[in-house]
Amino acid sequence: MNILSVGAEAVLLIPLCAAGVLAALPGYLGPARINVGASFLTLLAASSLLIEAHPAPGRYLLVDDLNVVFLALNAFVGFTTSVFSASYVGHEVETGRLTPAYLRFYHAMYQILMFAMNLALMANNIGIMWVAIEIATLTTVTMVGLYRTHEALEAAWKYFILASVGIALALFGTILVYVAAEPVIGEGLDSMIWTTLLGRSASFDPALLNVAFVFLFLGYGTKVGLAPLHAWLPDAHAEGPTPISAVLSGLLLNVCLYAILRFKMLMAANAAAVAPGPLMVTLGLLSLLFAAFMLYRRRDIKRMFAYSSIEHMGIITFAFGMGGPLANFAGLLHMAMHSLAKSGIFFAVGHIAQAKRTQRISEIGGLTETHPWLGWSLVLGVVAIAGLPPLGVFMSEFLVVTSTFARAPLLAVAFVAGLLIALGALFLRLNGIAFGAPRGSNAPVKASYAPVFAHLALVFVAGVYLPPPLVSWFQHVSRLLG
Amino acid sequence: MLVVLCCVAALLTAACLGIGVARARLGTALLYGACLAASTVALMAALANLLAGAAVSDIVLPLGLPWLGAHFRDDALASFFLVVVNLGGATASLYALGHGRHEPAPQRVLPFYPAFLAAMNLVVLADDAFTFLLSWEFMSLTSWALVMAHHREADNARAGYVYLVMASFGTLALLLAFGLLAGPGGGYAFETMHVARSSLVSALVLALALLGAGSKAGLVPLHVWLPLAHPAAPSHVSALMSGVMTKVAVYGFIRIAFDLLGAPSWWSSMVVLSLAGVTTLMGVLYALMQHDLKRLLAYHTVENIGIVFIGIGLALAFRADGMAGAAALAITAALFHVLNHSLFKSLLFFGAGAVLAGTGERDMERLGGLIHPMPLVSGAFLVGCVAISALPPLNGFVSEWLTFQAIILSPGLAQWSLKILIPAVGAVLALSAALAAACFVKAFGITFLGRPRSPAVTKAADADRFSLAAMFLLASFCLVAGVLPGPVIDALSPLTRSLVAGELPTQAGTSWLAIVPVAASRGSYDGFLVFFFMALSALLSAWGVHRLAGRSLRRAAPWDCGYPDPSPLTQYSAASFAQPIRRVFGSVAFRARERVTMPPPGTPGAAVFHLELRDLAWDWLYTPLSRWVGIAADQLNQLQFLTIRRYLSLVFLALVSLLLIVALWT
Amino acid sequence: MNVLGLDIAHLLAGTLLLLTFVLLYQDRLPALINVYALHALTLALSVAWQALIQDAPHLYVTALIALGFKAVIIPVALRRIVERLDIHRGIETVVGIGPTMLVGIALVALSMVVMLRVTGDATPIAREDLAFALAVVLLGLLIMTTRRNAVGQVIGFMALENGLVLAATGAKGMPLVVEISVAFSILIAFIVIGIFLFRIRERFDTVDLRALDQFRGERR
Amino acid sequence: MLLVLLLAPGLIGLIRKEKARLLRRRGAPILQPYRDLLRLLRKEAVVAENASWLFRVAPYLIFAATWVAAALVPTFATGLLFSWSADLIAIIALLACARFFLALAGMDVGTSFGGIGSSREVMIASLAEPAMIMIVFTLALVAGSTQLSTIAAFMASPDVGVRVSLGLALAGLVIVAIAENARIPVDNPATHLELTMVHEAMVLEYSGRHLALIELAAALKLLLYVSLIACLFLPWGIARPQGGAAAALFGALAYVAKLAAGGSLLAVFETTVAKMRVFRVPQFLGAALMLGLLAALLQFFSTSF
Repeated sequence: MNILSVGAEAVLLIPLCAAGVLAALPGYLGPARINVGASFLTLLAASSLLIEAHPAPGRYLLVDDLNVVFLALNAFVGFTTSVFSASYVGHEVETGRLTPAYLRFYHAMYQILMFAMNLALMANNIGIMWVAIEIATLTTVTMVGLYRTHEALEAAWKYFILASVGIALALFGTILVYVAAEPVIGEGLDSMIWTTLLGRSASFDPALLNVAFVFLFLGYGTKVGLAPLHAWLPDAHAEGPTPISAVLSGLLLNVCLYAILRFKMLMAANAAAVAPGPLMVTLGLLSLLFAAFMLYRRRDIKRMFAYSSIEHMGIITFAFGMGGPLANFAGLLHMAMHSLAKSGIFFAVGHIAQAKRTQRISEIGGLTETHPWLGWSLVLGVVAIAGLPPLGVFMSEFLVVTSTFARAPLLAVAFVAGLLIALGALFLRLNGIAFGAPRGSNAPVKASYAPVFAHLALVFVAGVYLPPPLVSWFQHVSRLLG
Repeated sequence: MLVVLCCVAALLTAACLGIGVARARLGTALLYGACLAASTVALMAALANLLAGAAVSDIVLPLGLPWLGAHFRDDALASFFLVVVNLGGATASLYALGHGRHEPAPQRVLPFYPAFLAAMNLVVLADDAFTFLLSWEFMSLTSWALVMAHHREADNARAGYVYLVMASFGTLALLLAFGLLAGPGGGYAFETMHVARSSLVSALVLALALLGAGSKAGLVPLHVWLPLAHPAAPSHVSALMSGVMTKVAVYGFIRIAFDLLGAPSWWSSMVVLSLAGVTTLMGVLYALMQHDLKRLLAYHTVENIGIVFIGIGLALAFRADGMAGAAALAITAALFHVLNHSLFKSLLFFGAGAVLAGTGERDMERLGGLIHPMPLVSGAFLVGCVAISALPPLNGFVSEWLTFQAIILSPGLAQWSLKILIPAVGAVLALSAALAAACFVKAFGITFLGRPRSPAVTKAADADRFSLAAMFLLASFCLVAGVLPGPVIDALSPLTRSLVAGELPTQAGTSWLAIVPVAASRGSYDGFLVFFFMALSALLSAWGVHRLAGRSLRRAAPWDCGYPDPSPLTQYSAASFAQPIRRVFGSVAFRARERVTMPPPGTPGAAVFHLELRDLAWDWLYTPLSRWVGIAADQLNQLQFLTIRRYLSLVFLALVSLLLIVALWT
Repeated sequence: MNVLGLDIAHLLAGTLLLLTFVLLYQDRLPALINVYALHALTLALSVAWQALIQDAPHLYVTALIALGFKAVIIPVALRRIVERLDIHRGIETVVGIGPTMLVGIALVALSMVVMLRVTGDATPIAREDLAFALAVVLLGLLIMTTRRNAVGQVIGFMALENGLVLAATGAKGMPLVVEISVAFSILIAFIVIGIFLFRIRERFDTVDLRALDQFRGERR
Repeated sequence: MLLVLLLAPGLIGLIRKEKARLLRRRGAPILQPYRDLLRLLRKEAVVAENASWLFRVAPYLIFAATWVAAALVPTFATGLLFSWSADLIAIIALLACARFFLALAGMDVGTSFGGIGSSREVMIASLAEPAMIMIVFTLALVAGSTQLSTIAAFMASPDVGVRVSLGLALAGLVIVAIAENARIPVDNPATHLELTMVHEAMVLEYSGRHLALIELAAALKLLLYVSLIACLFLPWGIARPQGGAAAALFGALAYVAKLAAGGSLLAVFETTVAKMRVFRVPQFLGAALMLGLLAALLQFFSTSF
């Protein structure tokens, strides 16, 4: 394949090599450090992409306004998560929940996951994108089952089966897109190159595109976790190691949503095809309301935040479904904000669960007194994902609601109701967790706060100030999204 | 304008410092000192701007929405509310300089208090929808954190929860309102919102604004959070929330209804007026039934907000009929009452805080006779009571008098329904004024007069000098605003000009400092002369009596019609004091149920008196709502426990149905 | 030649669909596995035939994979599993065979309607194959959702995946088909090993509520 | 101002005399109240141990507020010097101010009777005041002003005509006046029977000069209401400011006559009705409130005919 740009290649190659090295190394302290280092190098490479002008798209890879942001985000969250996981894993080894043998596997898989997600983001070829997402799925499946408890295996298995079906559907959709493109563009690889497809999709067969989009939406949507395809998500988040929950919520869901967006662009570029908007709006709203109600009955803290991830994926899908420059901008912003905030929350939750030695909400209480830093960062995180200012999520929700209400009042009202219900549930639980009389052990915990604070700080800054380049990229993409 | 923004920045930095210095020994004094300074500077700036005729100035900062920026604007309305906000902020900070020492958990108060002040300033200054809502919700958030300061008590945690949910409800309502105002194009800047709209749209916006601002200000039935949250916070914060934050909510409504929205149709004023009437009456009735001092004050906030909204509703009605002068009178009354209420409600909450700090009690049934250990506090509190009961010569009376004057202009209206409604609202206003007097006789009498009902009282002492300074400052303001209302009204005239395009006759020239809202023949009031005559005749009579009758005085045991009882339990308690009024209104207003269980004759044992009061808003609105949510959650929750095969069938069904849709689409 | 080729391709695809119906109909494990072997064989043939008429040699690889891996290894492995875990030979289906068949027919009709809307400029082979493939995919899903037994569901999934490969090969000159089929083989291997390792014959899907309370999410 | 001060006890005495006569007693001379006040003034004041400064300040405040209010009511001439400094609403508010302090004083010593008195007093007031305000509304809507002298002038002028609402207002005003002045049937000024007394219960602890001031304030209040009714509903003979001394003299005579008539009517009324239970008072006053509201509404329909 042709060299796209050093940075782009590096973003892919560094994790791959690191995975090889880590698979070979024993122990956990060294590999953890290498893991951090590799992620840091990836972050550097990705940030170089932010600075340099986008290289011309190649046959397999491309860097454009849409994915450059998410590449950077990926690398950043990947890095912070690796930092977090170093201390987290250390604690797990001390308590004996994990053995070094598993850790070797864990670190290698972590890097492979990074590689796969970066590949999926950079792929200029819908086939490669599909393959990458499948790899990402398989790696996460293995990591969800890492603890080998009954619940973990159950969760991993559920995840595996549903994801495989989703993948199959997505593949069928991909084939359909190829079939639609092949008469126009001609046989062979060209009909799978995304940039070419986007250029010519106006003359594709609309009926075929519709069917294709149905399959792609359901296929990738399963991995986005939209209700009613969400079933794997809560358990996978709850039972796996917390760094993986953070990566799942923060990155993998985004990557799959990104895939859907790519195909939505194709649909948007074809006038005769059915507009995917209503479909996305319906499922988005459904997920939002469903997750909002589900939040009330959660007893496991990680599962609760997993449901809130479903809720936010619903919000984002709703936004893109509404379309229009404002809503699309809001959707992109919300993707970024949510992945930062949610992974930050999972960092905090991981340490909380370690400090309190339980994930049951009923056994955690008064955190702001026993562990002030953890407690307040959890409060801040919940405030962030509940969409309260001055944090970034508020801006995106503001844009979604205001731009929707003028066009579809009833939808906006339902949407707002969903937001309110979800907020009520989140703070009902937060009252018990962070405030009130302390429950559970108040033993000090060796936690790495830097990642949490970094994420929350970014969300906060984005809430009041967005850097102009980001804005211009997003605006360009939202025009493409139609 | 710039000055105020700098003060806001200073406050925000102070908030950040607050995290650090909270544990330090001098941290409290340091931080509140900073807040005092910043608020005072901002107050002076805003006051100067207001008195100088309210020059309009605006600033755009590269924050907030990237393509819009954060717009800030300072006009007459903003300046007035800046004065209210920062006056409250300054006095609260002064009070907290002393009162803050009693704070058990300063690290939970100090970081949020300055942020709260800053947020309120920002709301008033904001000039685009995003900045407005951001500051608005930030205000709720910081105040929520302050309510949660004493989170150990279960009640406080619940209060904070209810408060935050209601606040977000209000914000979302406002969000929808601004969505309508901005239109699909997203014209979020306020100056782009002044466009003609269909009457339906403007009615919808007004309703949403009423929901949004009303839930913050505490209009019935959106008031439920208020009596829970305000008492839960530390007292100086309660004063801010009750005295100032509700006013910011009023500002939000005025800004939307009078400035952004063109001219809503007359019947929208009917909605506002009837809601306001209900709020006024229910607020004061609930207050009468309370015997927690701070909760009583909180319910009174509900009542006063109702009075303010009566003025606003009148102004809407008059403006819709093009009666500029009357509208000016009504809005002046409303704004004057905003100022007054912020003054005496802060004063009263300070007093309650002093009592709480001195005795550790909020329950009036365990207080009494405090006038002896804390004479100064009780003096200031008495002034507040007289003011809030709308008694001359203090300020509360002036604004209610103006409201009455506005009501009397109602026959000029064209619509019969308004002609009928407004006198009824007037009756409600009069009734609530009388009830308020009754309520504060109770509040002061039970708390400060009589004999101590619990040992907690005896060890009480007068408050520290900072608290007293703040309280007497406010008390003097109450007196000045009551005796010299003319200058205040003149200061308000730029607002009325900008809001309803009309203004009152300027009061500066009237003889003997009287105020003449419409014309001397229609009615005038001279606070100065009334005060002067009262003082004069009181002194005269005192002098005369002492000259004629000498000043011999003898202390003796209370007579009490022949058989005084030494036990303080024989005094009238708060509940028994309110009992006649409860008999009159209670059974309807809040399903009051009294049960007395007498022990059978001959058996020793106390008779038990049980009283049950219900808040109808809870019974009819909120409890069912929460029940429905719970039921829905339970139903959906079963989806968590399906088997993989069933989940697969969900996917399968989704796929098939979508394919069907695609097949049948074209 | 072209017409004949088209017909034969059509014939093979039809056979695949027919065999899928047989899978849907079967309610005994060993027979089910045998039928699946036949299913895979037919797939191999049709892929090979596509390779011939599109003269795309790389498709032969796919055909070989289908033949060797799916038609031989997997069935053998499954039989081993059935014996090892002595899974009950009969498969309890959720709904009776009759209704299932009716639903299946409805699905076939649906896929026809959906695919034949596609306007002609896509090549006819592609259209026919896609219609059949879609039908197979849907039937595979139907099998997965109506079988209570792990092995039954796996077979449903593999039928679905055969449908995918059929579609992929049907699409003229589509690249990466080999890679995709390889990837899927890995996936299936994972599943089969999973069944074998984790002994999840009842955790895969169970009617035992106690097991539910134990493992489905929160009721720990 | 001094005039009302002088006349007030006389009115009380007159009413007592009338009542006594109606009960076929000789009754105390009309000047008796003056003597009582003087004696009370000379007696030393006995104050309970735990009485606070408020207890001793209250009488002067009560007296002052009532006196100012009474002085603002045009008695025999409109357009008094400072009559514009407070309108009808302000007068009501001044009376409310006096009552506020009276009720507080009643609770100061912390005896059970004081509590009873204050609690009942504020309950009565909370109904009487709005009724009064509604009556004011009616008058203001009719006369287009809340300024007493303006209203009086308007009522005296021929263009007032006969109105239903004015009749209703008058009835309401009478009820309010009875309730506010603690007369039968709402309260009994002549009893210390514990369970029935309201006003007396509040002032139970007072003695000496304090009691004198409070009694005088009560008398002033009664006078105020009578002269209010007089100047609002039978304003004939009230002297115009431009009218000379003769008019003023005639006005004064008419005023005294009105007072006497009002007092005797009150006496007759009190002797004919019986004291009602405390918890029937709300209905009594509720009627007044309804009358006021009705009057305020009716005046839209029954413009002069």
